Amino acid sequence: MRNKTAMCVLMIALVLVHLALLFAGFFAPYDPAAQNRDLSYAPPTRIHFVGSTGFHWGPFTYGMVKDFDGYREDQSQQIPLRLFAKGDSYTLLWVFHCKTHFFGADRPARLQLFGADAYGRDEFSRLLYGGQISLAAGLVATLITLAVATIIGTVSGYYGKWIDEMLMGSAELFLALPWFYFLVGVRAFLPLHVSPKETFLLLIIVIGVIGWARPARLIRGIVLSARTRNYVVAARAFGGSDFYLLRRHILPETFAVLIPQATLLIPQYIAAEATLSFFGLGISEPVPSWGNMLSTLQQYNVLVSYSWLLAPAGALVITSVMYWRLADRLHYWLQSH
Amino acid sequence: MPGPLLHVKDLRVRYLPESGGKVQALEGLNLEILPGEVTGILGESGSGKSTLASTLLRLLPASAECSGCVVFEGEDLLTAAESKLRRIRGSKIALIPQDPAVSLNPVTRVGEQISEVLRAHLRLSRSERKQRVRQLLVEVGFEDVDRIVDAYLHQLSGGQRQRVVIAQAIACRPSLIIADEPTSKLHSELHCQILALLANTVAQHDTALLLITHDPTILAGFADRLMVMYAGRLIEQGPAESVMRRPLHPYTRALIGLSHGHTSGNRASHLPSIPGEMPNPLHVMPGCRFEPRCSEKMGVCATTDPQTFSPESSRLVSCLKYGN
Amino acid sequence: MRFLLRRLLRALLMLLGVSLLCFAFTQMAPGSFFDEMRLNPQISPETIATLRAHYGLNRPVPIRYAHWMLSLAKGDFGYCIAYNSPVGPLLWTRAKNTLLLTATATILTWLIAVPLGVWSASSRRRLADRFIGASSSLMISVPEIVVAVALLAVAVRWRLVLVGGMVSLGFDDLSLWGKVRDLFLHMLLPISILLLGGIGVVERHVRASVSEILDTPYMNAARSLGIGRMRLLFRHALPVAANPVISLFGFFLAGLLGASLLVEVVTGWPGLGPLILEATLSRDLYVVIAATMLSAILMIAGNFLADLLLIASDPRIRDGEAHAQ
Amino acid sequence: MATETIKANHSPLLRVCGLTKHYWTSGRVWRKRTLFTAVDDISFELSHGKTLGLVGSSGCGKSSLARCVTRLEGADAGEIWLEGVDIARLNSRELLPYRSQIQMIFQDPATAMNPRMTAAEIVQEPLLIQRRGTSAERQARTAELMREVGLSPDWMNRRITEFSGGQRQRMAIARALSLQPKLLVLDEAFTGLDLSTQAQIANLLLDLQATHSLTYILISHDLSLVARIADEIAVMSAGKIIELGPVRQIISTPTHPVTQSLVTSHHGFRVQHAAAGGFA
Repeated sequence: MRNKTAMCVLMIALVLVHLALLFAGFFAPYDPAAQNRDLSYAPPTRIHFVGSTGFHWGPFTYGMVKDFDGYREDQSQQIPLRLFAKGDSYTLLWVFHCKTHFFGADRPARLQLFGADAYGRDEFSRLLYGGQISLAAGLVATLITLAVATIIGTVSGYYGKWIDEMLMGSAELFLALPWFYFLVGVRAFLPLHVSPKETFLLLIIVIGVIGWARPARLIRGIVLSARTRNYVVAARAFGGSDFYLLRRHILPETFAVLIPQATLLIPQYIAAEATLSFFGLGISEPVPSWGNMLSTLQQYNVLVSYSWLLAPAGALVITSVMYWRLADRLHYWLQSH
Repeated sequence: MPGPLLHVKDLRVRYLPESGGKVQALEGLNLEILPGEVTGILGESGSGKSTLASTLLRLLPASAECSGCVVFEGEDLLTAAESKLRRIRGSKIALIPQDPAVSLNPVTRVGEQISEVLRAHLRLSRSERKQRVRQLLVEVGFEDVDRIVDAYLHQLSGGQRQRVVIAQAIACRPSLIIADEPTSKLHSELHCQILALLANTVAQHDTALLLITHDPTILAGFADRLMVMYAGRLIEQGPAESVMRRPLHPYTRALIGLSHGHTSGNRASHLPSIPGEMPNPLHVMPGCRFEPRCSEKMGVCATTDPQTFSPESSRLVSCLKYGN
Repeated sequence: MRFLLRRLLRALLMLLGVSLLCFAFTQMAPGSFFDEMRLNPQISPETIATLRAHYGLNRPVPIRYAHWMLSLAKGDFGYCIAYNSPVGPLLWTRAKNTLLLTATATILTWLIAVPLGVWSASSRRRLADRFIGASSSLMISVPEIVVAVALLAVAVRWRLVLVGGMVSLGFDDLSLWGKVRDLFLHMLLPISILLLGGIGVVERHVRASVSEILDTPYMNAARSLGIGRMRLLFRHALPVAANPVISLFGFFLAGLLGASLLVEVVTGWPGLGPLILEATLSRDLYVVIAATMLSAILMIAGNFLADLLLIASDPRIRDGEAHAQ
Repeated sequence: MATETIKANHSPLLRVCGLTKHYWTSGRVWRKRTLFTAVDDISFELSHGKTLGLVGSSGCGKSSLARCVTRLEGADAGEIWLEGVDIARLNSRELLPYRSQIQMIFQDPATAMNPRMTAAEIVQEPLLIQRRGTSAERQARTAELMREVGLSPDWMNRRITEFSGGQRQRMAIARALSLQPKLLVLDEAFTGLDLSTQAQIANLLLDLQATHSLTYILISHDLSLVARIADEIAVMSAGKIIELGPVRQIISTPTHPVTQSLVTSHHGFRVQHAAAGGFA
């Protein structure tokens, strides 16, 4: 019973995170690319309930003023926070043009929940938009990997003989590659300065294709053992065609592997994309991704002074842990069934 | 007359599977094993006979609960401390498991595996142990001892594996050996050899043997006493000779009839069989467990749980036919 | 023996495959270099032709491959046209540093993770197991890059360990003990990051395979013979569990090399990682290829080592009864 | 034609001539591939409604023979005449109509059925593959078949994991019968079952043979049960049939030493003990 509740909570949290990222424009108060030089490295905005005039039911904030020794709040004017505030325009789901944001504050104050980066861009908004990129990279690369792996694994396991030898030989080769070096190496051959969108696609394809070997071997193993099961042999004796055997008996078996594999691969690929972007080999500015947002932290002074810039690391941890938990749960669930 | 070696009183075991529900594997078993005696336990799969074997040494999985007592040398094995139990296992009571192919460690040499048992229970020097291992291997009928000592599991045939397992069991000269279907995984040609070996060993060292099997032919002429299990209960016990010749319980009668039916070849008529199946242990019904399959059932059988009756001396049977 | 030969052959084949792959990349690489030259009006086509001949680029592909392999065997790892020098010497010092880091990390990881895994498996569903299980799944699920950045932040902020580079400035003047201490302090951060990434993975595998073996009939049989708990675990279960655990080694190594690339860059460890990264950013493709090739060689060597261990640990493999995995 | 004359003479359902099957032992890179003859020049005949028992210790090639006769594997040489057609020569397309005539029952019923499927899906799978009838007709036929093998049609929607070993074997028989075959090859169909279940299944087979005039090839290492059901017994050893004859003859006067040892081992332990002096 306890397991069931935990699973429900996990699923709900995952869905919420994905929804938040999908509707990033709505939940983010600002345009992720809008720079604000006055607010370079501004700390997170504080939200107040108690001001000079006492307690307020509605939360409010103050404007930010830059001093010679940092930022301080301009307490002369209380600026209330609003739900469904009008703000920068954005496109929701790549189609609808909107101006309403989930929350915001009137100018001159800016509601920067996680502070601002070197260019004064809102870290929270960038986190949401960057999450879109990072998660999409993980999901699409996983799909590519599993598609390639299923095809190769099934062909290899079902037809066997020299096809199997050849395919599994190259799988071993791919497993012997230190894949991250290989990824960087392959990236070196792609043009350095292409549009972020193309980089994104290329990157995802490369990440996705490199990872095929392990799941392909798993699937091959399953197909191989399923093929010799008596019920498959029996179905063949009834005159079932290869296609029938694969569809009815063999491929359903592989789902038990594909689904946990997917939940394992997604966080790994998200991390891979983040790492590449962190090195400046992935998606480049101004498009945010969790990896390139972290890359400013390579400078020790930034790392020490502006701890709010670690927010993308937190986001990475949260999504990653959730996916791994899901993988774990699925693993046990499939084992006990 | 000496007292019993092992005394089992009201032993109950049930499994709590993760999928829910309770599986009653053993229900109120009472039995005694006398020193040096061969006791046969006869039952079909699902009767709880393998559960009995592992319960006696408290080797049940964590999902099982048991109650009752198993008294051995004045100590209740079900409540004894783990360290105490460890000293009894292998040295006083040894188990011969069902399938020798999976009961030996695949990456350790056979000699070491036997010597490991000696090491666990006896204070012997390395060379003494070596000596003993070779002696044991000769005892279980190996001729090329040098090869066997250094062999690994995969280098041995099925019969050889079973001999090694027997050597492990008799290594510390236990006073009781429990053999759980010792021949069911072997070729039929080997059955006789292995049984003869077992018979010889227990006779030589005056060891008590608890032989668990589904095949009545194995027990005939071998066991001193016979117990028949059905659906987690002991339904009949008595001297083997008399039970085999004149079974009292309808189930025993049918079971012994089956084995005769197979051997006397006579085509075109039906084979004797017991209709139906063993009841599902998840859904326990009231009344006699055998009632749905019984050819001699009476009206009361469906509602009344039979107690144990003793219609004649040294015979016990759980059937309402013998109640008065 | 047969298994060993087969594995050796496999390693060689793999080396061949990787080298072919890398060579294919080198063939893609220099084109652009001469293309750029061609655009330069000051360089005559003859000069380019001579240069091409000098670097052997006008010879047929198989010969060029042989040539490249030869330079690989000599340890030159190809020729960097831009710098007009072999890549090898540059690579070797870096590779040594990477090796120092990864080998230490590997040994420590396995030394810590294997006993933890065995302990966890032997105390299944008890507190220790739950605790170890929870922490190792946390270790697995936190991405390496986050671990690296977080530990770096801690290290930089509180100045716990020496950060940046492999040795301090006056390293050469230190006594032997001082040198060791200095190196150790520099290694502490990258090693901790690698350990945090690796222990979880290995511990889980060890736990899984040991606990699978604890459920086998022969472990039950050994228990029924009254063999003590520690002997049961370490003498009976662990040797059998070694097979799947060693098979994990290759996978582990791939992850470790990837992680060490990241760690080296983040902590400024002068290994292959920063080199390949700089080379990628400055389009020095020969260095990239050579570094990839070298890391592949490291992996193949590591895998072969694991095969040797398998042979030592499992008599079934020695007799060709079972295949690894 | 020659076959016509044979058919006219005593019309065997199945005639196997010189059947041979080789296997290459796994020949990996460094291991020498060796040729292993599993089925070595085997010939026999089987007439309608009869039962042939095929007995031998494990590894003697009886399962290979079964797989060749059912064309799950192609034979290397020899002929398999099924009512005047040599099915050994047919390719998989031509074979399709003959597939339904020969059906096989496997050793372990647990592995012979897809655990993801329900009883009804399993029993009607052959009908579905051969595209026979509408789905309602198939459903009706399934119920009929289940009743015939002694299973309640109410259980049609249960999963296979809910059935006991004996019930699964009944279901396997129902599935094999769905295509109305003439020949049923039972490969160790009794192994792993309790004695009473074995007897039940054996009786079921005898009943079905009487009602559908089925022909059986009964493969087992257990002589005693085969002797009870079969008309003729073939004893196999090392890929060859070493003795073939009526049951009574094989049991009472075995000539080959392998047969003799099979026969004596089944008179059991008691016999040997009696000889050794006994223990009781």
